[in-house]
Amino acid sequence: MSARTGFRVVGQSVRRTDALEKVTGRARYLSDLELPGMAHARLLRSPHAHARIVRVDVARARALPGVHAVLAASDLTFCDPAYGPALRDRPLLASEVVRYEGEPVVAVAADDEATAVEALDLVEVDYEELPAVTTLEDALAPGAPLVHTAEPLAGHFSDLSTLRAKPGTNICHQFDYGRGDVEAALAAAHLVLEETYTFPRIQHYSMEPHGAVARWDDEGGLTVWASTQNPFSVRAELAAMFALPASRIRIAVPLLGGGFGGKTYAKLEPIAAALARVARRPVRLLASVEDAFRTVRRCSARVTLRLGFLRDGRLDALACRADFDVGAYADIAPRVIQKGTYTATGPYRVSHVQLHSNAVYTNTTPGGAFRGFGVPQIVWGVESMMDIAAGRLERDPVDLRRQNLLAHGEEFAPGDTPVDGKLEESLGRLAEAIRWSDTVPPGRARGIAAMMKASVAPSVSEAIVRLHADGSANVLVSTVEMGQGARTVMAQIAAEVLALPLARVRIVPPDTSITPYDQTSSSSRSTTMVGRAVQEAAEDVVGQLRKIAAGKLGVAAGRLRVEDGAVVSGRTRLPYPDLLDHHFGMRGGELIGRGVVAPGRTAAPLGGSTPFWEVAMGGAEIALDEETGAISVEAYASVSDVGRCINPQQCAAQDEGAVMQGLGHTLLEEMVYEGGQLLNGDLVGYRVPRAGDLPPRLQTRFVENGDGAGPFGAKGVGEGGLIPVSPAVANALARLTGVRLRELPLTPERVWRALRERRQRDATDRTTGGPGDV
Amino acid sequence: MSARTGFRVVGQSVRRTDALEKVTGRARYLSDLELPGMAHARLLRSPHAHARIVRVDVARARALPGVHAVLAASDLTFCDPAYGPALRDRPLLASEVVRYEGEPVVAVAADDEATAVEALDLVEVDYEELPAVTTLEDALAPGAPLVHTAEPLAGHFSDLSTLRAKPGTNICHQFDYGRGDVEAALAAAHLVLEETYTFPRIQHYSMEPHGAVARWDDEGGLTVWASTQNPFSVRAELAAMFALPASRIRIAVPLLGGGFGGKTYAKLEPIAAALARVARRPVRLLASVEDAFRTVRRCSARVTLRLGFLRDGRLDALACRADFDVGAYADIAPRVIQKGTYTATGPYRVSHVQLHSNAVYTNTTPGGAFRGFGVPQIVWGVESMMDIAAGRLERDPVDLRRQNLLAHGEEFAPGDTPVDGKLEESLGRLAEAIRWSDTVPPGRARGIAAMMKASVAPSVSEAIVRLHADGSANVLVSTVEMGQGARTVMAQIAAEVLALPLARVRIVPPDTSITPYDQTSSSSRSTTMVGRAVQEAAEDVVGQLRKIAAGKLGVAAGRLRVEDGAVVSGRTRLPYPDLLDHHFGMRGGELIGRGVVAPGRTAAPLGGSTPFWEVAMGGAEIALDEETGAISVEAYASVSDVGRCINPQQCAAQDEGAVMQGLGHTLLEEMVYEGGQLLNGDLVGYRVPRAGDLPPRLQTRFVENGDGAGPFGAKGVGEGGLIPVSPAVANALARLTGVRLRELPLTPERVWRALRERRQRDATDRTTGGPGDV
Amino acid sequence: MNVIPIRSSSEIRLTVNGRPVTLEVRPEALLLDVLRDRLQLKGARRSCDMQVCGACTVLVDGAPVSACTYLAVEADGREVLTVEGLADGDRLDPLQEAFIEHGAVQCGFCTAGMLLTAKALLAEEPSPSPARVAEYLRGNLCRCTGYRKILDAILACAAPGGGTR
Amino acid sequence: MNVIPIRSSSEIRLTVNGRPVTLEVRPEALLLDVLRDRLQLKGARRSCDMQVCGACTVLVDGAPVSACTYLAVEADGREVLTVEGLADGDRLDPLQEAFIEHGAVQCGFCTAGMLLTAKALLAEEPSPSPARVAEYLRGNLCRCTGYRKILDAILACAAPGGGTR
Repeated sequence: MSARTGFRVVGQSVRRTDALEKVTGRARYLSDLELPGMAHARLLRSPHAHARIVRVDVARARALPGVHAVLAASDLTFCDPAYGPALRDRPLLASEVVRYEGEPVVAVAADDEATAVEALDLVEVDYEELPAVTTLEDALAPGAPLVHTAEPLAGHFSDLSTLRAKPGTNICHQFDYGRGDVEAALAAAHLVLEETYTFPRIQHYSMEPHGAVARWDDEGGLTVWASTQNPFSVRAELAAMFALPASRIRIAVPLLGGGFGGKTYAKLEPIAAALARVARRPVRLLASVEDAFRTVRRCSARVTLRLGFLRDGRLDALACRADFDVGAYADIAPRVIQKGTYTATGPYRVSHVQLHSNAVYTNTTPGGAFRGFGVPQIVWGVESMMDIAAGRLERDPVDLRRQNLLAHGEEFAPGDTPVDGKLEESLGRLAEAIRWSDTVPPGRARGIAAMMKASVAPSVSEAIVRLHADGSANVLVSTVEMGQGARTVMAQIAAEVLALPLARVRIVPPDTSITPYDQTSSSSRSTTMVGRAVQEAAEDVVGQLRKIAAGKLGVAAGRLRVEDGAVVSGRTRLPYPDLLDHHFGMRGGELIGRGVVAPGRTAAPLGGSTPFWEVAMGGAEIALDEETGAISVEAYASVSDVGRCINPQQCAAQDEGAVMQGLGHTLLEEMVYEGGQLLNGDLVGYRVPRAGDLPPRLQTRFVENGDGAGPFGAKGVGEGGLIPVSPAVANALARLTGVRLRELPLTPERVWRALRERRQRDATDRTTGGPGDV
Repeated sequence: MSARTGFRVVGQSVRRTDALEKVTGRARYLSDLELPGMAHARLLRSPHAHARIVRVDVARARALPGVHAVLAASDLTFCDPAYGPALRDRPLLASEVVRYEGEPVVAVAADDEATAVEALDLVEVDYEELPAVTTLEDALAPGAPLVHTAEPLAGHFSDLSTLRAKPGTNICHQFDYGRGDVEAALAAAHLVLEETYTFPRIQHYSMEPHGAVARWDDEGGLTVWASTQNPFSVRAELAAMFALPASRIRIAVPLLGGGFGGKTYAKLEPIAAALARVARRPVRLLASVEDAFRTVRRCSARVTLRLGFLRDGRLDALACRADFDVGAYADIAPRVIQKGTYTATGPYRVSHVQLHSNAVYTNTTPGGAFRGFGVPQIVWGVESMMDIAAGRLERDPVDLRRQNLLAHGEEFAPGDTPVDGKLEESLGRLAEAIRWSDTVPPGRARGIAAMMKASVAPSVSEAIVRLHADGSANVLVSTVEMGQGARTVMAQIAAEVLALPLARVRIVPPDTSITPYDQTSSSSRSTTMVGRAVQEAAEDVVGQLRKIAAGKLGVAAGRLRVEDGAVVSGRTRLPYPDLLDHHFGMRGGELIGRGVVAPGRTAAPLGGSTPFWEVAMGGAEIALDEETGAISVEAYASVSDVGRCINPQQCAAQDEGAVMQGLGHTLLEEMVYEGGQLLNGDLVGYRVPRAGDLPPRLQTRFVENGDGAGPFGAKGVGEGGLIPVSPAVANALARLTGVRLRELPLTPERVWRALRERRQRDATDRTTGGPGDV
Repeated sequence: MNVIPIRSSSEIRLTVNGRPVTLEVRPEALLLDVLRDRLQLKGARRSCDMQVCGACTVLVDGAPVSACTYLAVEADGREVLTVEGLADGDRLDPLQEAFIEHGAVQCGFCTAGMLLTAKALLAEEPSPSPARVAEYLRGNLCRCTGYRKILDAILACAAPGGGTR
Repeated sequence: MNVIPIRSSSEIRLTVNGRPVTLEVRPEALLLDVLRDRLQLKGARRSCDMQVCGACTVLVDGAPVSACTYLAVEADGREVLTVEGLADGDRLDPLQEAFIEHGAVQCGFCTAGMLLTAKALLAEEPSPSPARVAEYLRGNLCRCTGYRKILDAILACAAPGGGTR
């Protein structure tokens, strides 16, 4: 037991429960699943960004030996082909119109992949090209071609059922929030900044692409093994599409090879299910990485911000107008834009706020959830401007931020959860970690940034804990293990409460027919929400144990505690197996504990109060190759307030990964379109960080005050660390060079061009004496 | 809704939920399971009934390409190879000694079955034969060779932990029970009968032989897919053998192709698990029918009974001494002998009782559980003697039985459950069904028999019911579907309580890592015990629904009822999905209901009070081919008191099947040994009933007073119908011919010989005037 | 997929449930294994391995055979019907409907063989007597149902005019 | 098992994780598919299909190759090591131990490739500098860990005397 925390398993960097199977190659992922008689599927994708489908002829493909199903939109008479979590705007296969390059048009299932490919070669599709919009500018231009002409149906989220589209435009949803009087406050402000920042389209690139294996049974039920982060959402989609009760759909989730938000909500599952129905056999549909680029991406954005500061440095007003490019189908983007925009004020106290954002359709890969969920796009601008303001106000950037931080317990917005961390402590730890006060080596500069992010609300997580006759336990939860280590954390929580060794607790993999409801493995919510459900279910079991022991010993249950697999009263130890034998009158019965965490709806602006605030701050120390414009991040420090680390090593691993992924979109990554065509939709053209891109010094630190809403005072981590990276690096670049870039990624070419412009302007300034924009 | 019962789904002969998959061939059984990389196993079995293993050489087998594991007893250093539910007397593979013909000695796993067979051909085993005992007479003879020389360890049943072996003999367990003073009562009786009956070794012959597929994972856990009726017992065995916590063992059970008791307790699972451990890949071990004959059988028995009647016909005293031949290993036979013997007094009120039985080892296939669990062996004698007594007392057999029946509510034995059925009603229905009072056609005769059987106690069943956001439900129970229709019945119970259509309820298949504890799918207990757990769990959900609705409507929960998927209050209908949305503040959460049925230990003679009494009576009308001795059963009527039929068609199906299986051991079946060799260990030599053996008239009737301990007043059915068959047929034969056989099966040869003896004796009697024994 | 050493094998062409199939099979390969392992038609089941139980019954050119002892090469050029081919898409064969309706299915292990044997019988004799049905089923064992409901189901599908016993 | 039409194919003999294997393979068969589908060695994973990501890395005669683009016939006569062959029975390779100990495993999809590449590196250069390790891993992507813990794990297995950057 740790003397520091009083915990035995919690707070320890125990080995991941899946580590051994992963290092031995015996871990099993979706693509390893083989079912007897399984057919293999392939998709024919649209070569055009926007086109009318004039003719689809699948006759020759269907006649090919070894082909079990060929589906085009017109064949989907046995289901409702419309789906989508926020708007049911997406067809299972493109019908009449294709809306982006890479949209699935025809699906084939055959004996093997080679036959499926051969069949697709025999499919003939004639298109009539239509004008496409691939940028926010084009999409929002008056009279722009419309990506969707009909009004889409609401999806399965009741809180998004009042999505406000703007008919006759490409805007499929708008979000508005305000308090105070922004215009008046800006008019009265000492300093007003107005700037526009853009954030690129980013590919998740989880190393495992999407996949689904579907099988229908003769009880009319459907089983889908899916690489999904939220099996219950997939279940809801399939239930609606195939008119099945939820109880007859089983979504089973194996280990995921990464997710990062890209595996939230139905992706390939509907197509696999439809193919399996027609093929009358199991069908496996595995995406390639190139398919992934055409499945989902991060929403790009153009964000115009106005910040008004009082003379003393107080941030008094913030106005944000953000356009998010959500691609051809809305996916969960309506929620992305509202959640991302909602926290535009970050960890700061701002009296006057006006937020408006639009979700804008374009003829590109659909945009959806991605680690950070809309927040990085906004924080990129806000945190850049905090540094600009510090410059204009002649304040130290750390100091200016500290002045504006929300206090512990202060309301973020009326009705929402009060701040649950100590933001000043995070900032202080960050300044210390990045050596803010130390002299910067020559040729280097440092920059910092901060963020605060809400988790999804309302939200529900449930758990069942089964204590067996021998005193070992199974935990039934629907948390998806996608690399983040959730199963290990849940095992630690259960082991702690049950006073059992970790090895005696086993987490059952998610399966909607079995493991209880959990909304989603995303939004950094699992440790807090599922963790609490596990804690509650385990406590339910402990309560039963104490009651049994109390009856046996004739003492009050309240006087009993659990310790090392036994209920203890003074010197009397009653091991669980003995108590269960006593209770059931035999060796065999089990105790079942139940945990339901469901905070419900509130008066908070988004309809539910965030279960916790994810707080992260980052600091970068960079160098620059002025010849090439290449930025090298020499040191990076990340600080997250996690309340308490359930598993310190895994917390560090989350933030290290988050920082590197943040460095990806900061320095390297961008999906590039030209004329509606994705130019770099593979890993040769799209460069993600490599080992060589790792900053020589990368530190992660954690604030642990035990004040999180999760079990043992923990709360979520995983997304936050990614978010400050871009502004921290850009702020360092500005401090190093005076150059301020407002477009990501900060590629050598962009930096080099900006440096050249700067030099040219400096030259002009030297002539004219005008001020340089910092 | 049925006007008669007030129920909507319960009491209806709904279609089996698995019917469609079974008639389309898409139902999946263990042998259909294919895992990637799976190896196939075969066993080398002993050719001797009793021998010392002098040498085992597996070197050449191991060297054969494609062989992944070859195991002999000496290789089992990584586990505790001793197992057995009652006594841990059985080695995973024979070590030093083989104890019956067909005992597994060497196990091989290879790429395919052909290679495995080839490998077994390369194994060399030298034996030194030992004297064998294959009959009760031999085994019980003074100085008989001992099947086991060491004292075996207790198994995992705490109630059998005090098994009383008789050291230095082949008796591995004795059961004693008595009340009153039998000897005095017999001495005082008006009529005393003493007879000895024998019951043969019977093979279950479920059409699907045993099978197991085992796979180890890198979390140190073991998964076994097993054709087992009690996965939790298999889990307990494997946990002990491989020193694993129960939570790291997963026993998953597919559909079973029949069970009949033959698939209770670990059979092939330990060998498959050991092979998979060494082969480092999944291993499938499928038995053949010939293997099944060498795996388990019904215990044969020799039962000596003494019955004492008062002058008025009252059965005043019963003494029973039974020797059960349990074969080479005890399996669950110790429990078989005690439960079978315990109800020797049947449905009758007997004041003076003395019961004693022995479980006797022999060098034959181990004896275990078989539909009826020791009761048929005893009832065969008792019910034959009831008819003999009727003859001697000049009473009608129905009438004599009626006189002695226990009354409703009367204690069977001090401390045990009072009689829960109306026995007179059963007897009356039987007499009516078999037309007892009608004139018998020429050349025919009728006979009846009755029985009452306890179910296992104490016993535990648990259930979880999950009501999903859309108002459909999953039920988690560990009931094994082996043909009896348990899944359908559980779905009916849940649908009834939840007020949902059957199609919206789905039962999850058993998996010990997931579905909650259930002791066993046997002992006719599932409808009563698991059914009650399901009912309780569903009521728990309904209670939550009513509470949510009460809060919403502001009325008392007690005033609300559920109807057609909604909570109803007057004219207000609140559909479940709306209530769940309201409760969780979103669409998604689920209600989890829990049901735990655990009556615990009692002062009853066997340590627990039976949860219900299974009551069945049978009547046969037979004809006889006097030339051949062949009995033909022209009509058979079976009456069971089931409290209430949850699914009348399935109840009838249970009893029709039970009767036919009873006719098997009555007329046809017997495993024949000669010199320790099983002569008819396959379906050519061992004849089971065919369609042509079906009595032209076969009726099943049910007493339904709603007084069962199960849900809606139901109780168990399934075993009872089999038990009266033998004495009913033998009683009919005695009434037809005057010939009384005391040995089963009533083969033509035996009948013919008895008829011939009878004729010879009659001839003698006519000369001497002595009485014939009826 | 496991590695199959290719020794001597020959090509057979047969029709399975109406679809032409071409396969390389070894001379000793049993039809049951080919159906189950190579064509994934698991409806025919292995039980007794000696033509007694009927769990592996399939129809070859309309006649019931025990696939457990029938060489795959013997099926060359023939039509094989398995239980998977009984239904026409989602429309069940009347025998399948009748088996469900009469509760003639319990564990289901015998069901495929029962259905196919009954199919052959009714094709031969549309109106068999109950005794004839029972006799025709002599090669198909069932250990669950006691046969009563199976006979009822089959007789329900017989053309009117079937004799009584 | 599906029916494989046998067209032109050739026999290859190779050693996989120390065991000799003989296979008939088609000329276009990729080593990755042979390992995964025919030998059931699923540790090498398919991801980018273009030799960028390294998820499919295996060692052929000790050198890391991308099995996703390596023809099976090229492996004829060679020794292939996959992640399944790293451990010696239950005794893990020190790299495997170090990956677990340092928390260098998250989703695990890159892990096999990382381990094998590191194995090759340490065989070539027992004491690489951190920068050399990072450079050697250029063909092995990881999207979860940020590489820090992977480098730590590999460096922990390097012989003493490895230079710093």
